[in-house]
Amino acid sequence: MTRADCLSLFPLILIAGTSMLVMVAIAFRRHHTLTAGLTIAGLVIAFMSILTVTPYVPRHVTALLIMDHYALLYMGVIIASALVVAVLSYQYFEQQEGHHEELYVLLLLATLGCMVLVASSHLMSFFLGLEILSISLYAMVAYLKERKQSLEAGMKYLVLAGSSSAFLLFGMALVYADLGTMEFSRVAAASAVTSHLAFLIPGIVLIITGIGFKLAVAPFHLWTPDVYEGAPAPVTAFIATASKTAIFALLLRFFYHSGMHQYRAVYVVFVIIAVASMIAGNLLALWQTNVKRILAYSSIAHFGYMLVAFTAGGNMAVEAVTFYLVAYTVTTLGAFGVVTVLSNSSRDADRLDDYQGLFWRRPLIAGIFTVMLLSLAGIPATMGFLAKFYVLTAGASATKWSLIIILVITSAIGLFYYLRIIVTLYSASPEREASIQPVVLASGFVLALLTALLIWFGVYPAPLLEMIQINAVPSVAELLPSESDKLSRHFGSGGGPFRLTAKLDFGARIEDTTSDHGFEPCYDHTPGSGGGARSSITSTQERTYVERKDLCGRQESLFVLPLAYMRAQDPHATVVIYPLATSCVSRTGS
Amino acid sequence: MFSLGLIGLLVRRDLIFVLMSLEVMLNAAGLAFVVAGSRWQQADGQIVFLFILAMAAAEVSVGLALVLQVYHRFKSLDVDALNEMRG
Amino acid sequence: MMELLWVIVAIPFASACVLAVLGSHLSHRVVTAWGVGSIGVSAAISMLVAADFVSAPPVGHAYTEFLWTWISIAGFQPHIGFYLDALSLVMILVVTFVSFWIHLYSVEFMRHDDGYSRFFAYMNLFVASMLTLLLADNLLLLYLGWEGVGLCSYLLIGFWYRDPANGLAARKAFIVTRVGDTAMLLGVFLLFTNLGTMQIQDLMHRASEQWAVGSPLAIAAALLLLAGAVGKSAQLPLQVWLPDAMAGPTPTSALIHAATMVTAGVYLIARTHGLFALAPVAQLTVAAVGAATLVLAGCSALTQHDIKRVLAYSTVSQIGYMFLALGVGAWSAAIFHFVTHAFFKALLFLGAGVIIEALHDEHSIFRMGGLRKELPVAFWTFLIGGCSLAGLPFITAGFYSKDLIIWGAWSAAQGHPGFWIVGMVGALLTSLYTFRVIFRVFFGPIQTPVGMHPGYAMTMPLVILAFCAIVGGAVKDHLLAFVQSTLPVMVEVHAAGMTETLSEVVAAFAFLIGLCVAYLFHLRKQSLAEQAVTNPAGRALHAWWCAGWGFDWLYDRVFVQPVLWLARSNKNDFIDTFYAGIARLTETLYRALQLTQTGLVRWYAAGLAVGSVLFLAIVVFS
Amino acid sequence: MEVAFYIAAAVAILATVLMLTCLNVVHALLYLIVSLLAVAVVFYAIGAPFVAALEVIIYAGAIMVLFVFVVMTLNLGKHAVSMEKAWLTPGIWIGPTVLTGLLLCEVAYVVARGGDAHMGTVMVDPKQVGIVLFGPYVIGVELASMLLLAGLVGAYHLGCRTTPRSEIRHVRDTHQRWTAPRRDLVLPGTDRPPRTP
Repeated sequence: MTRADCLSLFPLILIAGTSMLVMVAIAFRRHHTLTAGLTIAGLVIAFMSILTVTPYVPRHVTALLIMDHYALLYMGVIIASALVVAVLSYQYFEQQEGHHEELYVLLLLATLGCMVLVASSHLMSFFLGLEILSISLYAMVAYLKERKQSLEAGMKYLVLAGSSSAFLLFGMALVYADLGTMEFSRVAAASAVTSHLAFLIPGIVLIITGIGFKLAVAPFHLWTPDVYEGAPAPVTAFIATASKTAIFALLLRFFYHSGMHQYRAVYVVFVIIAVASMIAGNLLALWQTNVKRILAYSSIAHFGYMLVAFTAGGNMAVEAVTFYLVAYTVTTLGAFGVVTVLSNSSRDADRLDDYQGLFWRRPLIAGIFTVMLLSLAGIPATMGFLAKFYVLTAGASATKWSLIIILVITSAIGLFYYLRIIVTLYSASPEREASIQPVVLASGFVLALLTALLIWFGVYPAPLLEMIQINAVPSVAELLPSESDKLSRHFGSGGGPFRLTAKLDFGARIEDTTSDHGFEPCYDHTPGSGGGARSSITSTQERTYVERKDLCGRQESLFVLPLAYMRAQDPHATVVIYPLATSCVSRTGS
Repeated sequence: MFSLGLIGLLVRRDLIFVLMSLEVMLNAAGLAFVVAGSRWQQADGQIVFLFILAMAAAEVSVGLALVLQVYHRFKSLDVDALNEMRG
Repeated sequence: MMELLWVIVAIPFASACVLAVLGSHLSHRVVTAWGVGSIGVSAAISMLVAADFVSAPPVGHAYTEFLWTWISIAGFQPHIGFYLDALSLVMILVVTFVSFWIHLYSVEFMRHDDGYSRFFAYMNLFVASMLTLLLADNLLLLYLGWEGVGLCSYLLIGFWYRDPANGLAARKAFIVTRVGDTAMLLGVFLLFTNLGTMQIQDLMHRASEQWAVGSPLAIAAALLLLAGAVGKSAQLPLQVWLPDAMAGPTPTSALIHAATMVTAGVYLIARTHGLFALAPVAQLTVAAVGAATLVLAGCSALTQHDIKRVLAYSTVSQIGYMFLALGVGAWSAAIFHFVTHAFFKALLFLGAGVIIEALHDEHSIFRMGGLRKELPVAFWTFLIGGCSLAGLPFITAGFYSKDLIIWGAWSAAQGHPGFWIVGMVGALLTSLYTFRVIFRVFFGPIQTPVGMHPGYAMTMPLVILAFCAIVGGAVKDHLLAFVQSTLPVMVEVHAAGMTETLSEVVAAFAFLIGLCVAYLFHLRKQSLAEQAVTNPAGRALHAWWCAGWGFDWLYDRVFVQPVLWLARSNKNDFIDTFYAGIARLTETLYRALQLTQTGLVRWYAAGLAVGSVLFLAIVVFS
Repeated sequence: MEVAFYIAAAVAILATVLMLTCLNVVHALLYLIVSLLAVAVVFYAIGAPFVAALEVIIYAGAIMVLFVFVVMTLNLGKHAVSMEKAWLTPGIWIGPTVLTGLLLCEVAYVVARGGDAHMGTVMVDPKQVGIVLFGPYVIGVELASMLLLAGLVGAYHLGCRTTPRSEIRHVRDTHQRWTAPRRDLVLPGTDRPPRTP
């Protein structure tokens, strides 16, 4: 732990420190506004600190955490959504009876857990981050212990999340038993050299179970609607956005670093999950009359869409998923924000009846809600449309046509229930005059900001896209600096077909373009390398360079290998170029 | 033991039993880690077990607090009583 | 100044947003200020931009303002950018200028209407969309504007939505133009897939590089774009929506359905002239469509009772002239006619609005009369507009522009004496129906007493536009020279056997004959007109023309009724069953899936277990 | 050592089974403790004395005490046992057992295919564990502390049964309940019109 390590961990430390500070403040004086203010201030400072730590990344902080641009990008998203949740909570809990100060401690801790997740590069930090998040969430879900529903939701969440953690842990144990390492990047390398991988894939599948539970994708989705319904609205917003974003970010990093998604069986599993989620989520929402449950089902479907892009693989997938996550986060926060500001002290405004003719009573809120729903449905000029378009393009470039068709059909079904809510919003107002409680200025401001963001990035997404393309993609593709040292060692251990992750060497020079080599580039193994990418392979006596122009026209040399050694080993080796990190060499001959 | 814990989770309706089953499952996962660690002769497996222990403690404490509240509100420890929300 | 290009579009759009969101909370005065002021500012900036453009022409006589790339995914990179050249500059000048005066007019015309702020929101949105359409540097953005103006047109035709007839008219306009839009979208896709870009200028370059003259792809693309243009500009065979569109408020008719939106088709063809140059067949089709439309619509205009419908048919006919000009290759003549037409047709509609309001919503010209004394401003301006429309020789702008087209029809590259004759017949018809209206409305005995007199907000636009309708002709040479920096110069190929002067003289005679006949029939001896209508042949012809050559009837029989019949006979048929079946299937699936949401924790845990068992089985045994 | 390992493993499994089938909560807890102790022996047998000790102290000690405490608080009597009896019909076991059996079979199949379960009996002593724990895993320790903090705060919030404000609310509730009917009464002499139902 050097000074630079600590500096690069600054956002995490800040959040942890804020949670302590808030706790101490509570011990001295219970005051809702003060606590909320401290929390919000801490989150804002942490958000800004992300910018200040940029010079110190990428950096490995012990084996557990990796702070890179990718992590920072996602941390930004997470802290921003926590900020929105904190503001919404202030309004929501101000009306409630009882103590609400602890919630902010829990919120901060949950945020910390999310941040650990996106920065984790080790199964252990993955597990610890997840559990910090989960345990905070149990208490947050059941926070309104006066309400039966809240308690019920908390209990369900606790039991199910606990068992999913057990599955996850068991899976990790299997992976560890097989490979003897728990670092993501070494998982790939180790799986390349180990001959029998009996535990690895089952372990991965159990890990998928754990992740799938947290992401609420079918068939692990059953808990979602109940917990969404029972939890206080701002907490639901947090579960739906920050926690899922963090876990999906981790999913991307874990699988793209370890290269596990290239395994046929794992790929099949993901495809099944994606299809099942899209179908189940959209169908279940159809005739649902509880808005929170509709949003729950819709989030299941949305993660199905994201998984479509995820299975497509490639740079495009990372971009598409990241953009989708941002769009989804903004939209969902907005939608739950509307639910929050309409809720009162006795119950949440979650019945469809509560929204009957809302437009005629509160046009602005109804307008915001409409925009959010349109974005969820993927109507042009919102981020939702672009996100879906991006996912479709990612899928199309990887020629996953059947998935795309399902995506399109199910989103058409999805349109129905979004429109149903919108129709309700604009239909005639019911006779009874519901009491209108004022919207706190801060939450109104936050909602307006979210709406503005949604439309702004829907029309002018270029800055966001650029940020994602610059930050998210290369970081996932980046491998550990130490990896190149290990290459020769891994070549040394023979026996059976193996896979090897090679170091990416950006900007390497081509030395020789004429020599004949024993490698055959096979491009059709590259899921997601869209029509725009052009690759060429050249080799010299010592090294092989694979040069590739990406879609933006940036030139990158993908990897460097000790060629002579390979040739001596096996003249029929095949170079498989994966467009992301996992440029693999697999020996197929013998 | 993992399987047994799972069975317990699926069968027993008493919340306390459910929590105990959870403990069994976590314990089984921890056991797996320790065994795996001993296979590689590394300390990592044991450290993971430590973390699992911490997590189990935290989870159980929150869980038991919830059980108290549930009993207080629902006057029952029946898991199936917790089904106000469905559909 | 040219960097301010985006502001010209942004201001009306912002104003539309403000009015749409806050409209109901704002006072009448503020709404007026927003609605009219935004267009005024927009017009002022366009003039500044124009001054800048003319005084210091940019390189290549075109200025591109790149704003941002909308998305950049897998080679699909639509830009948001504006392209300013002589063509679009002239168009935006006219659009903002005319829009401004019409907005000002609306302040008074709509003052007692409930949807005052709604009206201005729509109108501003329309102007913003129209400017987007004109300035777009790529087809996608152009299409956005294209659909935007279509939407506004729909909203404004159905503005008084409480009357179902208006709603029907709006729907008709929307559906008919949609036919064209779909074709156009296909054309855009065709161009994009074959040429790989959306930028209009790049497209034109690549098209001329990659496609030979007369290549099938070029013809197909040009014809598809033409179909879009035909729909939007109400040309044959999609002209049926425009007369019905008169259901909207009169300022709408003046702005959208006379001066600006309906000429979008002309603009589209002029913009993509490079493509049409590659497809002579398509270009000939343009000319033929224009020629046919101008005669047909002229005949129909002769028989209408409703003053606005006369003007609507007249608009169709005049756009026919523009199409004719485009088709024969007299590009700049078409644009010139667009400019003059925008002035005098807007003027005529606004004048008609004054009359209609003065006579308490009286539309029929046969129940008007003698308004010359009662509404002098309206009379004189209407007379000027009418003369300009009919082509009063040497004084009015309309004479110069129309004459240029007729001369082009003879002499230009694609010209033909046949087109020339059609043009002349059209001129005769124009003169005839114009003076029919003028004599019926302003001369003779008073038939309906005048209820109210227009205020300054309504008369001032009339006077200004009348002034433009006169002096518009004076800028002919400058304008042509200016536009020819963008559009090809008309080549006088078939000049033999005719000179421009001779053509002008014949056109002047056509005008005079029309005037005299109209005078005879509609002022001097109105019995003659009645006789012509009462004899069987005349009555049939009258009825036929009055019904717009029976196109509505034809479409009703050929398209609407069969579809309705199909729909009706299919009510319980398999197609319905199919869709209902899908609905029922999804519902059944929903019910089935809903059963899984039992609310029982143990059941949910079982779900978790089943999932993992299933997936383990997949990976273990595969 | 081998023998101890297998015996302890068998005891652990047996105790767990007994725990599951037991009707009385306290008995079940005792079985669970036995099971945990047996696991501790297993740990010791495979060369992990440190975690074995922790298992005994924390799991079997502290966590189980929590359970006992809660069970005592709840004060479940005969009634609970009879209810358990009613709930635990034989049929209820079938589904979960089959499901879990499948899971077990799959994992067993994997293990069997993987073969090579060479048991390391090399001792990994506490010192080694400590070095690694506070070396590469130091952040993990910090994170675990945050985890426990979350547990603490959560349990505190959920555990404290009544809060001052909710007491006030209760008082107000009762107060309202008393006054509520009175509002609908039309007292003689007042000018309030009778409410329409």
